[in-house]
Order: sequence, then C-alpha cells, then structure tokens
Amino acid sequence: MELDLFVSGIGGQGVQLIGKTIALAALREDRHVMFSGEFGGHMRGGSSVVTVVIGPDPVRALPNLPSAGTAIAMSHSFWEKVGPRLRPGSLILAEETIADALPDTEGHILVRVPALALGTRAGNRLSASMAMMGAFSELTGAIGLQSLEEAMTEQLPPYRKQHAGTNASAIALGAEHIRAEGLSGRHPAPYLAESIPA
Amino acid sequence: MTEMRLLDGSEAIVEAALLAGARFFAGYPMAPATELLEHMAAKLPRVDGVCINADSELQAVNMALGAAQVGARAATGSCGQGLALMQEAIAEAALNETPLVIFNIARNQQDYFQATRGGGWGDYRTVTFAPKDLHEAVEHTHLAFHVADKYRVPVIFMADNLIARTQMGTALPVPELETLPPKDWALDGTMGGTGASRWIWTFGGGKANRPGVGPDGYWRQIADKFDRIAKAEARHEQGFCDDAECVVVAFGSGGKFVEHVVRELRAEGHKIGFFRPVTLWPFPSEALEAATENASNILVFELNAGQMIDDVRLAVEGRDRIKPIGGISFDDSGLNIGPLMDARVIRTRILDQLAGKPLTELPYTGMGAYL
Amino acid sequence: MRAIDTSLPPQRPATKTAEFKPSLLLKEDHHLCAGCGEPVAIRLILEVIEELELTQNNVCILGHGCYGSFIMLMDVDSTLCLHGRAPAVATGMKRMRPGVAIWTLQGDGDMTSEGLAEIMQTAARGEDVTCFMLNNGVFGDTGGQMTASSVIGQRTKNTIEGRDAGYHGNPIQLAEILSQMPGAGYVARGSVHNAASINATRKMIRKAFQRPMDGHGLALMEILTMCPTGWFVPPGEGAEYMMESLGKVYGLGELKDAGAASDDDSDD
Amino acid sequence: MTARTEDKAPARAVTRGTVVIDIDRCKGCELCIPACPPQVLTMSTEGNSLGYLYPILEPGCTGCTACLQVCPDFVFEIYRYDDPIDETTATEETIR
Repeated sequence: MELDLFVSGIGGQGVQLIGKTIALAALREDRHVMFSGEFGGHMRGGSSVVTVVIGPDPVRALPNLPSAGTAIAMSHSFWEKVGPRLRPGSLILAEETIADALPDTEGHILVRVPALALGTRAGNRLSASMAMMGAFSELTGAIGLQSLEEAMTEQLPPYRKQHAGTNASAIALGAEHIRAEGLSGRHPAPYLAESIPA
Repeated sequence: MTEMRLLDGSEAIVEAALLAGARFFAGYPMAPATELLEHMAAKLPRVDGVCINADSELQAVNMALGAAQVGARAATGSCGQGLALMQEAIAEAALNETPLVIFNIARNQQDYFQATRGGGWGDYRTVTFAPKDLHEAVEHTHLAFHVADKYRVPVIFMADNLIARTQMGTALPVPELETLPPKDWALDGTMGGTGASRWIWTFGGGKANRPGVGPDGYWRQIADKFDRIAKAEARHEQGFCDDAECVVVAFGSGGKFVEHVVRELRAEGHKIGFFRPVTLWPFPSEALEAATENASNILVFELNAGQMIDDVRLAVEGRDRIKPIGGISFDDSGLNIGPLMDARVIRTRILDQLAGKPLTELPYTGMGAYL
Repeated sequence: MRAIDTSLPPQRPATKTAEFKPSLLLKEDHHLCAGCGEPVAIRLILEVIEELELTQNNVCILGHGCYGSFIMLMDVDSTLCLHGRAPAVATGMKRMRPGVAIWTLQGDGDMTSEGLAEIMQTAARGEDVTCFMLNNGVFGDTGGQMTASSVIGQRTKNTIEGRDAGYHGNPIQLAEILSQMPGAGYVARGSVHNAASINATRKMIRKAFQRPMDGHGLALMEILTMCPTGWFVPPGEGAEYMMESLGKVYGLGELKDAGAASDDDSDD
Repeated sequence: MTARTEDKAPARAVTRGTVVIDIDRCKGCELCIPACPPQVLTMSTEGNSLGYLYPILEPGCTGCTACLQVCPDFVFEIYRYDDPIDETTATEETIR
C-alpha cells in the first residue's frame, strides 16, 4: 500500500523542501515515488502544500491527491486546504508552537513536534523543517535517517553547502525527540506493515 | 532495477527525447511549456545537439522543420496557444512529409480540436499521443519520434501542466521499437549535379528530369497514407467494459482520474468501466464501439466545452446514450487545470448521472478564492 | 546587312565557351515572363556553386515567388518552404549539417514583407547561411502588388497612383539595416540589368557563399531583378525602368564584408 | 532590319566568335540587344513559333557572352573561332 502524505505550511518554511527530500530519500531506498507541489501560493508568506506518495510498486495515486493518510503541518495557516482531505485516523505531525491550533483533529493521531526549538538547538531556526523530517522518519520508518541525510545533502545547491552540518544535526534531533518520547516506529508506513508477516 | 531519478514531467520528457535520439529543439517560452524548453536548452548541448531559443513560435517550428528535413530527429514545443501559431507549418510538414514532433504542454484540455482537426490547410491529420502520466509520457516521447519517422508525418504529443510538473521516480525506460529504414530522402546536400537531387515540396512536382505526380496525385498519396495510419496506429486503454452498463471516456490526465474513480466504484459494486483513447488521432473508434456495445450510458469527461465527445458520437451508435460530465475548468491563473480535475468531483458527477440527476455545479472559484 | 544562320553550331574550327544554361539547371525551359531578371540571378548562383565546388554540398531553401518554380529545374537538394520562413528553416538545417552550404532563395515580398522577422533574427544569431533576396519591388507571382520594398512613387496593382509614403509607408532598406548587425558577415547588393553589373554580382555571390562557410555569419545577397510584367513596362524597357526606380533607392555594391581581411579570393 | 539597327555603327571588320540561338524558346524580351558590346544583334521582324520576335546575329561577334549573361531564357550558346574571320574578305562560304 502506498503512503500518501500532505505537507502544509507557509511559503518559506521549507514545505517544498520537506516533500522533495522525503521523496528523494525514498527513491534512494528503491521505493517508487511521486511528488508534487500545489501551485498558487509559492511566494514567501503564501500557502504551500505538497503531496508525496511512496510505494513499493509504480505509483498509481493521482497527481492531486483527493485524500491522504499522513500530514505534516508546519503551520496552522492554510491548514484548511489539507485538514478536510485527511482520511479518518490519519497521522498528523504538527509543529508544537506554530501549528498548535489545528482545527478538527478529532479522529486523527496528532503528534506534536517542537521542530522550531530543535532547529534552533541544531544551530539554525530555519532547519525546523529538517527536524520535522527526522521526526517523521523515526515515527513511521517510511525512510531511513541515512537516506534522509543523503537526500538533504544531494539537494543543497553549492551556495548552501555550509548548512549541511546544521541540517544533519536537526534531522538527528528530530529523530531523537521521537525516541525520547518512546514513539519510534509507532506509526509505520503502510508498505512496511505489509512486509511484516501478520 | 535501473536506478530511478526523481524528475518532473518536463524533464522526463526531455530525457526521453534525448534517449530517442532527438538532437534539435527550437522553442519559445510559454507556461506551462517553458520548463520543457529550459531543459532542452540545458541538456541538448551535452549530447552534441542544438536547442535554439527562437524568437517566435513560427520560427521555432520552421527551424525544427529544417532540422528534420536534413535528417535529424527534431522537435518543437509550446502550449496550445503556441501551437496555434505553428499550425501552418504543421500542415506543411504533413503535406511535404517531414517527420516532426510537436510537444504540447497544454494549459488544459481545450486543444483536442486543434490537435485532431488541425488548423492548417489541406487533407492531413496529426497523430496525437495523449499520455495519462509521467511514465506514459516517457513512453510516448519515444513513440512520437518513432511514428513521425516511420510515416514521415508530424506527431503531436499532448500532455498538460499536471504531467509536466508532477515529479515521479522514473528509470526512463526505452521501449523496444522496430528498426526503421535509413532516411534516404533527407536533404543532406550531396545529390546536387547528379541528376538525382532530392526535393521536399508540398506540391509534389518533382524535378524536371523526374517529374512528380503533381498536386492532385501527390495529395491523394498523402491522404492514402493518413488512411493507413488511421487503421494501424489507433491506441487505447480500457477496463471493466465487458459487462459495464456505464462506460466513462476520458483522455490524458483526465483518463487517469477517471480510471481511479471507476476502480473505486467497481469495488463498490457498480457495473462501470473506463475507456481512454491513448491516441486522439487516430481515434480508437472501433475499440470504443466494441467497448460500449452493451452500455446504456456513455459518459464523456473532458475539461472543455465538448470536443472529444464529437469523436465519441462518430464512433458509437445511439447518441442518447452519450452524456458529457466534464466542462471548462481552469484555476485562477487561467494557465492550469482547475478544480474539475478532482477524483471526488468526478465521482459525484458519475453518480449523479447514473441517478439521473443534473450535474452538480462546482462552487465559485473565481479570482482570489485560492489566494 | 547579312544575317548569320545561328540555328546550328559553326562549321569552322571553334571552341564552345558557354552553354545555354548552367549545368546545375536540369532544363532550359521555364515559365517566367519575358525580360524577367530572376532566371539570370539563378544562373549566376548555380554557376558560382559549381565554381566553388559546392555542387554536392549544398541545400537550397526556396521561398514563395516566381523563382519558386525553379525547385523543379535546379539539380540541387532543395525544399520549398512556407512564405517568409526560409531563414528559420535554414537555421535548423545548418545547425544539424554545419559543413553544408545552406542557402535561401527569396524575393523581396518573401523576405521583407512576410519574413522580416526571420531574416533579421537569423542575422542576429549570426547563422552561417547565405540568403539571396531577388528584389524587384513587387509581388510578381501574384501579379504585381506592393511589397515592403516597393519604392516611393512606384506604381503597383494596389498602389495604382504610386506608393505614397504618408499612406502606404516607406520602403524597408533591408540590406542597409542588416549591414549594421554583428551577426551578418557579408551584405551586398547586385543587379542583373546589364552584363557589367552581372559580372560584379557574380563576384559578390562568390563571397556570399564563402563568408558563411568560413564562419563569418550570415550573408545577405540582394539582387535587383527586372519584373517588367509587375511594373507594367515592355520587357525591353525593364532594365532601364529598374535603375530609374529601384536603382535610385537601392545602391549597388558591397555594404559589409567582415571577411575581407582574410580574402584570398582575388578578383578573377 | 528594324529601324533600330539602321542607327547602329557598321559591322566590325573582324568576327571572332558566334552564337547558337534557340529561337523557338526566345520570349522576345530584347535584353540582349543593348547588352551586345559590338552591337551585332538585332530583333527579327517575323515571330518564332510562339509568335515572339527573336535576335538575329550579324557579322562582328566577339564571343564575349554578354548576350548569354543577360538572357533570362537561356537561348544563347557561345563559340569562339580558332581563327578570326576577316569580314572585309569573307565570302558566304567562309562565314560559319
């Protein structure tokens, strides 16, 4: 089964980066992936939504997902574009301080992640997106931390190479946070569940 | 497994074109086809190819025509509005037998008539591939160049912004295609003074020492060729049609969405099937006729005011069975596919039709609704 | 005065010094009007192609005009393209066959009216192609209507009182404009109204082929050609009429030769 | 002969070359007449098979090819004699 993921937030928060990095990391693990950004608010400050689909076989999902079972909320702004499209029982990773007021999360699994704080600890408030990915990886096992770090490095343009270390630290801190909460692998990606004999 | 790369449709199409042997592209930027041009500009020089940033669509298509006439695999591309400017040259390529690939990264699905009826002069048709997603776009890119060379015709490749901008992991597979004869007709410049110099000309006049068949005979030959293509090259995909009481017809991305919805409805017990013309011309008329033989409802989903539905009407008996469930649907920018291309909306419309209810109108999504 | 029988070759010992037609012309017959200058220009071009040994290394792109019918007569690889688009077609060809002499044959209507953007932008890109403009100041093929290069006062079928600058606009002096462009390496204007001018034009045509082949960019070779039919004058008066009208606006000679310094083509 | 030739200078004393004229393909444009440096071409008074007047050669041709150069219909072919003909002593038999 495919993992379908919405990432939503405000343009400039690294929403597109999260989606692309997760997709590239999955590709590194020989998964089939689809990634698309939703257009209309790509400028900084506007809405930003991406969808990522990961599966063991060629992706059959539609390019604009009618629904998804996983979401990462980097902000509660613009959540209305994503929230109503989540299937009952979806997993939501929400930034603790700036996505703290998501409406209508009843019936979903809400995991709060202090991504901004973790990013700041890693050395750059902007690497909150990285911490969030680390948390996502540890929580779902959808992608390995190493693939995530490699995908992050692969994507950095030459003029941003200096951020690689900070980003890697933030990814690690995000994962560590989930471990500390005792949630490692608590919500496995659907395709992982399939490979585990019942 | 060959290593996969995460590419958007534009880049995947360009990579596939290079693998297919394309070595010339000329284009003029226009959303959402601009990225195709940018990737061509970046990548063609790496394989000793040439990409020219032409100063108009007219020049772009004629440059590609010239490159093709000397034997190169050549292409141009734009969106539907740009293709409108290219129509004269596309007709010319059809009538003077120049193999040419024209990529249309369409803004929506309103280019159906333009692609299948053409806007140029003469008795010609343009083979049109309409991929449903990136994977098929890669395959169709190879097919487009192949069919163009095989029959010496212009071929339109019609994708859309969803395909162009969605990124997918792809290993860029190269389909196995028959080997084509060398292009002994190409104007390579070597036959001057031999008494056997070559010509490419829409009037079929030939040379003084080897007169051609003349316009009448020549254009009959061309028309005959399009007849042969019509019989040989129609492609389609269908599912669950055998016992379907309702068949939904859609092309391109729309076909993918309809397939998705039909699979859902099948799983819920509805006797419903889907039919997707893979080539818009030749239109798979016979296959559609067979697929809809027992259907009491034939629903046509396309994002325009009703274009492909004409071909559906020509293909099947019983017009009262055919009903449109698509319509015009753009986003606020006017450049991209709008809210009708949504599985939930399509599902509702199909169910409404089956229940004999009028189409559910989409909510107002005018300027600013999404900003 | 004694008339000489010219129906057969001479009986006395003699050497044939010139054939009826250039060898790259498949046939002498054509349907162009009496006194037309275009066949003369085409003869020169074909002779130069042979002289420069480009016979089996050239492609011709013809535009739309009376000269277009020569696609059937010229024994060179050739295509007849859409009106005005020849330089764009030439671009695609040259980029894919850089070693081949690619040349266009266009009229003033084809080049300055319908295809002005094509020639200008092909020159701007500095494509190494040769573009011939047979300039007679009218659309001859359609019967003598005004083109962008018709001169002020010129009577055509749709400027029946003569071209008026205020009403019809001014002619485009394309060669002069192109000579200002860095991508155009050779720009010249010749004429076929008399034998001296024909010889001078032949020399310019040589350079018009050589310069692009040497990488100096686009060559524009404009040739003034008579169109007595389109000018409504008797064929025998075409040459004189041309130099009194077009000739006064379009001066003959080389306007630009970027390859002059490297010229080993001494006047032969 | 036409009135035009009456005004011409007398024929040259020497004929160095000659031409073959395919008169039935001539369209009678007359461009060759003024083009001829020794002025030995004149127009016929009767039409060819198409009805056009055509050029007639008089003694004094130099074989220069000017007529051929200007001719749009490719009706001229040019010869140069190995030995020039002295027109002052030429007889009908020696002419061609």
